[in-house]
Amino acid sequence: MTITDQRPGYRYVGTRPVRHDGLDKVVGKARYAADLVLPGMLYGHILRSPHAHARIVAIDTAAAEAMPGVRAVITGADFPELPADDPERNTTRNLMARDKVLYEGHAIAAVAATSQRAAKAAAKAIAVTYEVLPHTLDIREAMAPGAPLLHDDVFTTGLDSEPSEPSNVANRTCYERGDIEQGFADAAVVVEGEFVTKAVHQGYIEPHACVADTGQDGKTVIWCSSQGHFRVRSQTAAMLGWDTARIKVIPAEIGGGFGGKTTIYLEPLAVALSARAGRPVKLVMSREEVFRATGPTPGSVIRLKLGAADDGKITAAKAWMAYESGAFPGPWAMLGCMCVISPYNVENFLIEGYEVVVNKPVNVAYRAPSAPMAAFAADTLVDEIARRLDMDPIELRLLNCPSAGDQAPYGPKWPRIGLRECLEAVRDSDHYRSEPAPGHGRGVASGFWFNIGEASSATVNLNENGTATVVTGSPDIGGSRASMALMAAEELGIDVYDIQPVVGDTEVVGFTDVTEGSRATFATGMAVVEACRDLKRQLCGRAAVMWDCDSDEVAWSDGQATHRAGEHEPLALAAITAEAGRTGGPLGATASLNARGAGPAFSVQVTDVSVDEETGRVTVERYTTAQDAGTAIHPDYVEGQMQGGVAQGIGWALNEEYIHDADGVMENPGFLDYRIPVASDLPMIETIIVEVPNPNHPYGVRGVGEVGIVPPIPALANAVYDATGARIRELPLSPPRVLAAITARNGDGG
Amino acid sequence: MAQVHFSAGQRRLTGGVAHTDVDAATVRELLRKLEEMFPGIRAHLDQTASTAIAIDGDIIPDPLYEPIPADAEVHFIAPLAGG
Amino acid sequence: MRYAAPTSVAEAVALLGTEPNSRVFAGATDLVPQLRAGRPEPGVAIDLKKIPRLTSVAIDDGTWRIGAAAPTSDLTANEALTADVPGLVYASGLIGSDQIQNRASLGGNLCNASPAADAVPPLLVNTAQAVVAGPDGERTVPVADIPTGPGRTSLRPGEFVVEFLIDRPPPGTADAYLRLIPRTEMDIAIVGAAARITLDADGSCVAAAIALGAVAPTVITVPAASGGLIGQPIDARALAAVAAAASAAASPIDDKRGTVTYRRQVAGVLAKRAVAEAAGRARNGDGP
Amino acid sequence: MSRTHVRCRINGDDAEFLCDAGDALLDALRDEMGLMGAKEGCGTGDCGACSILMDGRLQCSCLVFAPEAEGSSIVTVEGIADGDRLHPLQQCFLEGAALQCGVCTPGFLVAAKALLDRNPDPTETEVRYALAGNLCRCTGYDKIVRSVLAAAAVMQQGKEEAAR
Repeated sequence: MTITDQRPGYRYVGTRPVRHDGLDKVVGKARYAADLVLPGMLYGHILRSPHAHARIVAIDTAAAEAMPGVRAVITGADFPELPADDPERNTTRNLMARDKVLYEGHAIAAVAATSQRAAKAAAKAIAVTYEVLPHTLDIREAMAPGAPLLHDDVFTTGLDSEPSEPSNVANRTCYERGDIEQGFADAAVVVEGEFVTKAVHQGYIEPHACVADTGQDGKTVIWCSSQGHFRVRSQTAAMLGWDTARIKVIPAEIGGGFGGKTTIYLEPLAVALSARAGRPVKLVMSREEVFRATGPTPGSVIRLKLGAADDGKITAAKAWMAYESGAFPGPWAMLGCMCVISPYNVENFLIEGYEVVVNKPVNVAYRAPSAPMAAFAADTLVDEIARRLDMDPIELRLLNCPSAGDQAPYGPKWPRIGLRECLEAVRDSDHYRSEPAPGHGRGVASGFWFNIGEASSATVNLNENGTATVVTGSPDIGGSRASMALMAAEELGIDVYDIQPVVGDTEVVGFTDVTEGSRATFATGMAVVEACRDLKRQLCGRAAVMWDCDSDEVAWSDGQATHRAGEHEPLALAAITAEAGRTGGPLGATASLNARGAGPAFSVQVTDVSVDEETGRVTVERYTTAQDAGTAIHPDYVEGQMQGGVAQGIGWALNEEYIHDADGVMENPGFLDYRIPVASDLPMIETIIVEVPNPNHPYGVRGVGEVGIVPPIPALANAVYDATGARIRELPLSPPRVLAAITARNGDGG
Repeated sequence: MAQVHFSAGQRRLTGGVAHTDVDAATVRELLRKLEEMFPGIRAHLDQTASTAIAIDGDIIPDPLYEPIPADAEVHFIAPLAGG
Repeated sequence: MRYAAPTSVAEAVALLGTEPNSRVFAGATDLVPQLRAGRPEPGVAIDLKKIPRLTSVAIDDGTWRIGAAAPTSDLTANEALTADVPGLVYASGLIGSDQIQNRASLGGNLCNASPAADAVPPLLVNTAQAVVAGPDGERTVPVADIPTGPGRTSLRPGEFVVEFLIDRPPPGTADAYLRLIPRTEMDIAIVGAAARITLDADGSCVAAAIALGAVAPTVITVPAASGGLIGQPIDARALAAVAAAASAAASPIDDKRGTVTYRRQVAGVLAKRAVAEAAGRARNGDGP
Repeated sequence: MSRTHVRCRINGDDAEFLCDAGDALLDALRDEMGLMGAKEGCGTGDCGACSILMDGRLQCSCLVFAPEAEGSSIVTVEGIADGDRLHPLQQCFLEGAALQCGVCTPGFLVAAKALLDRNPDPTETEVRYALAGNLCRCTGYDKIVRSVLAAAAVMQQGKEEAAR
C-alpha cells in the first residue's frame, strides 16, 4: 500500500525492476571480500586479548616468527602513534592495542602465514604478558566514584567547572528549553521511569574481510567489505602514516553493514602484513571475532519524566540519558538527547546526556544509532499517559505532533516532515482498525531519525550504443544501485536496463562519504541526477551540431532531442551517441556535491503480540509499519529497508543482548546464543510507504534506511503491557524477564 | 543579522545567553565575532572539529565557509552519525 | 587429524582401540563448534555414519532399534516410529535446523552429555536402552546411566553407542516432549520436559514417567511428580501437583540461558503441559 | 602430513580435491574447487549461509568434514539453475526482491530447494520453519518467504501444464 502526498507522473521512478546486481547474487557469482583469491596469497590471523582490561607488560613474537609458513608478524609497535588531538587516534588504538587492552577481544598482534592453520597456530605461539586490571562493564558502575578507570587522559567535558580528575564519563551534553518546573506544575499527569538496555550487535551475516596486496612500489590495493571505501582509504592511511595516494580501495560486494562497517578493523593490519611479507594477505574474521571485537551499539540507562495536561498535551520532559561508548568515547548520548522527544512538541524540557566508557568493544553506529533506546523510554511513557488519560495512543501523538516550522528539541525548525501522515496512515490502516484477537495485546510507537547528506560523487558515461554506465562511490548495501539506475533512467529517458550502475573504486570515481545515515539514494542520487542533467545539456548541444542549428533551439524530452520549431525529426539518445565521435567526442559527465537538506525520517508502527503467561514467551502476531520515504524510488527496496529495520528492532526488543561473565568475557559470541530473529519468529511485516516529498531532492527522496528500527522496542513493550498488564523497562523482553514481571504484577495484586 | 541560538551546554560559555543577533556573512565570520563576544567559545565549538551547524533548519556538517543568509536562524549542533 | 570411516562396528572398535587419541562422531554438529572454539583436534575422527547398523531405524520383534548415528530427519520421516513414540520423534525434530537434522543423531545428542539435550528426556521416559560396543564386546545399559554430568559419560575408553532399544509402548500409552526456548527454532532448551503416560479404559493413569532437561547436571527423572499420578485421572488437580513436584525436583543453575528461578518455575509448567499432552494422546489413541 | 584425496560429484560433474582431514567441506568447496557461492557466516551451523545438498540432503557445509564428501553427490547454489535457465526459486527471488546484501541468498536458495523438493506446496508456516536455519539480517524474511511461496506456485503450475 502506498499513500502519496503529491506525485508527478514518473516513468521509471516508483517502479520495481529486478535489480541489476541481482543475477550474480542468485547464482552465487557475486564476489564478496572473502571470495577473493590472489596468487601467492597469505592468510592472516589476529591474536586478541582474553582479558577485559589489562596492561600489556610484554609481547614476545619470536617463537611465532620462527614457525613454518609464517611470513610476517606485527604488533601495535608497528603502527605510528597519533597525536592526542588526531581524530583517528582512538581508531588506531582500537585497531591494535598499545599499552593496555581495553576489552576482551582487543587486537594485540597479527600474523600472516601460508595457510590459515599456520597463521592460527603462530598467533597462539605469541607470548603476551599481561597485568590484569579491574574492569567495568556497567554504565552506572563505571560512572561511580572509584570505578576502574579506562583512560587517564579522559576528563569529562561539558561540565559547569573543569574537572581535575580523569573519569569514565567523557562528556556531558545538555538541551534545555522553557521552564520545566512550570511545565510539570501545569501537568495533570506525570509519568516517569528508568529504562535499561544492553549492548546489541548489528549482526550482519558477512564477517569483516579484506585482502591487501602491497607492491614493491610501496602502493597497496585493498579489496574489502565496507560501507565506505573512501573512509577505509583515509583511515588506513592515517593508521599507517601513509600518503593516501599509495592506497587504492576496491569495494567488494558487502554482506550487510547496518552501521557496523562504517569504520575499519582489518585493512591497515592486512596492508602492514602484506608490506612486510611482500605478498597479498587475506584477513577474514570469524563470527566470534565479529562479536568480540567489532562494534555493538551501546547499552544505555535512561531516566525520563513526562508531564501532560488533561487534554493530552505534553507540558514538560526531563531526561537523564547515559550511553555506553565501549572502550573509547563516542557521540551516542548526544544523539540520544537529540532524538528522545523529537516526535513530540514539548515547550519545556531539560535533557542531559552522558557518554560513558566501559570495557567493551568500541561502539559503532547501528541503524539510527541511539534513537531506539531513547524511543523505548519516550514512547513507553507516552503510552502510559494515553492510558492514564484514557486516550487513543495515536490521537495523543497527533495532538503533540510537530510539523514544518515548529522548533525541534535539538534546535532548528522542522522542515516539511511526514510524522502526521504516518500517524494517520497507521490510524487508518486495516491493522489498527481491526480489534486485536482475544488475548493479544497491541502496542503503538513512533520514531524519528535525522538522515544525513554528506559528500557524494557520480560519473555517468554514455556508451556508443545509447546505453549508460553510472559510476558512484556509494557501496550498495540494500539495493541502491537499482535506485541510481532508476533515477538516471528517469532523467535520460532510456530504459532502466540500458543503464549499468556500478560502484567505483577510489581511483575511478570522486570522493564519496560512507553509505550511512540513510544517505545513498538521497545524496548520491542527487549527484547522479546532476550528472544526468549535465549530459542532457551536452546531448542537446550534439543534436544541434547534427542539425546544424543553435543549441537553444533544442530541447530534451522523453529520451530524445527535439527541435523546438519542429524542423527536424527528434533524435533518440542512441542516435546522438552513435555520432558522438564526429560531434565532439565521448559523452560523459561527473557531479560531486555536498548534499544538503536530507529530510528527517519518521516511522509509526503497530504490533499485536501474544504472551504465554506461564513461561513469559512473547510471540509477535502481527506487525504494521508506516514510514515517510519522501518518494520511493524503488518501492521493493524501500519496503525491504522498512521490514529489515523492524525485524532488527524486534530482535533487539525480545532476545538480543551482550552477556558477559564476571571476568568481562563475552559469553554468547555466536548466533546460537546471540539470538537474532529467525524466519519462524516473525510474521509478515506489513508496510505502508508514506510519501511526503522532500523539497530538497529532485525526486523528493528522504533516506529510508534507518528509522524503521526506532519504534519496535517501545511498540513491543507497550503491546506486552497491553497483553499482560506488566510494564517492563529493561531489555530484552526475554521469557525470564517477562515472566518475572508477570509474577511481580500478580504479587502486586494485579 | 543572523539569529544565533545556543544549546544549554553552549550557554555555559555565553554567560547564559540563549540567543544573540550577529551580523555575519559566513560561518567563519560568525565564529570570529562570537569569539569576540564570548571568549573561549570558538575552542568549544571547534572541540570536535566536526561541529555541525543548522542554518534555517538545514544541517551542514563542517560548515566553516558556509554563507549565512540575512536573518537566518543558526544553531550549533552535534555532529551526526548514522548507520 | 585423520579421518576414518569404518563400515562395521568391529572395525570401529578396532580403530578406537589402536588409536589412542581418537574420537567417534556422527553429525559432528557439536564436535565442529568445539574444535573451532579451540578444543584440540583428535588424532583420528571416526565417522560412524558409514556403518549400516548405526544408521538404520527398524522395529524388530516389538522393539525399536534406532541406530545411534541415524540423522534425526530419518526419525521424523518414519511414520511408524512417530506413531509409537511421538514425543521422542518430536524432540528429535527439535535438535537444530533442517540442516542440522540431516546430521544430528540420538547418539550424539546423548553422548555430548548436555543436560539440555532434547532427545534425552523422552529416551528416559521411554526407558530406552543403549547398546554399547567396546573392546570387551557389546553391553546393553539404560540410557539413564550414560550421562554423568555436563560433557561427561559413563562410557569406558574405546566404547561408543551403537543403537537404542525402545520397546513398543503398550496400548493406552503415549509420550510428549516440550521445551522452552526464547526463539522458535535454533536455540538450546532453557528447560525441557518429557512425559509418558499410560491410561486405562476409564482414563485413569496406570503408569507414568516424567523427565526434565536443563535443570540439573544431567537429565533427571522425577518419580515424585509421576508417582502421584498413578490411579488418578489426569485432571487440573493432578497437573498442579505434577507442576509443583517438578519445580521442587529441579535444581538448576544460573547461566547465560536462564536463571534458577525461571528454570524452576518453567520446569513445573512444562512438566504439567507434557503430561497433559501425553495423556491427551493416550486418550485419543494417538499412541500405538 | 599428507593430504586426503577426495572424489565426488559436484553440480553434476566429477570432481576431486585434496584436503586436510579436519577441513570443513565448505573450505574445500571454496578454496579447492573455487565454488564461492556457499559463504561462511558463522562456521558453527547456526546461520545456514554455507548450505549445500549432499546426496539430496540439506547440510551446513561448515559442519561436514571434507573427507566425508568421498563418493557423494553435492549440489551448491552454482548448480541449481538448469544451464542458463534459472531455477524458479532464483527467478522468484529476483522478482520478489528477496535479497538485499545477498550474502545469505545462496544458502536460502539451497535450503528452499530442499524444502520444495520434499514438499512442493508448503504453507507459509512450513516455509518459515524450513528456513529457520538460515539467517537473514537485511529483509526481515518477508520477501524471502513470499518468494519461496511464489516459486512453489510457479513449479506447481509448470507441473500441471506438463501433465496436460
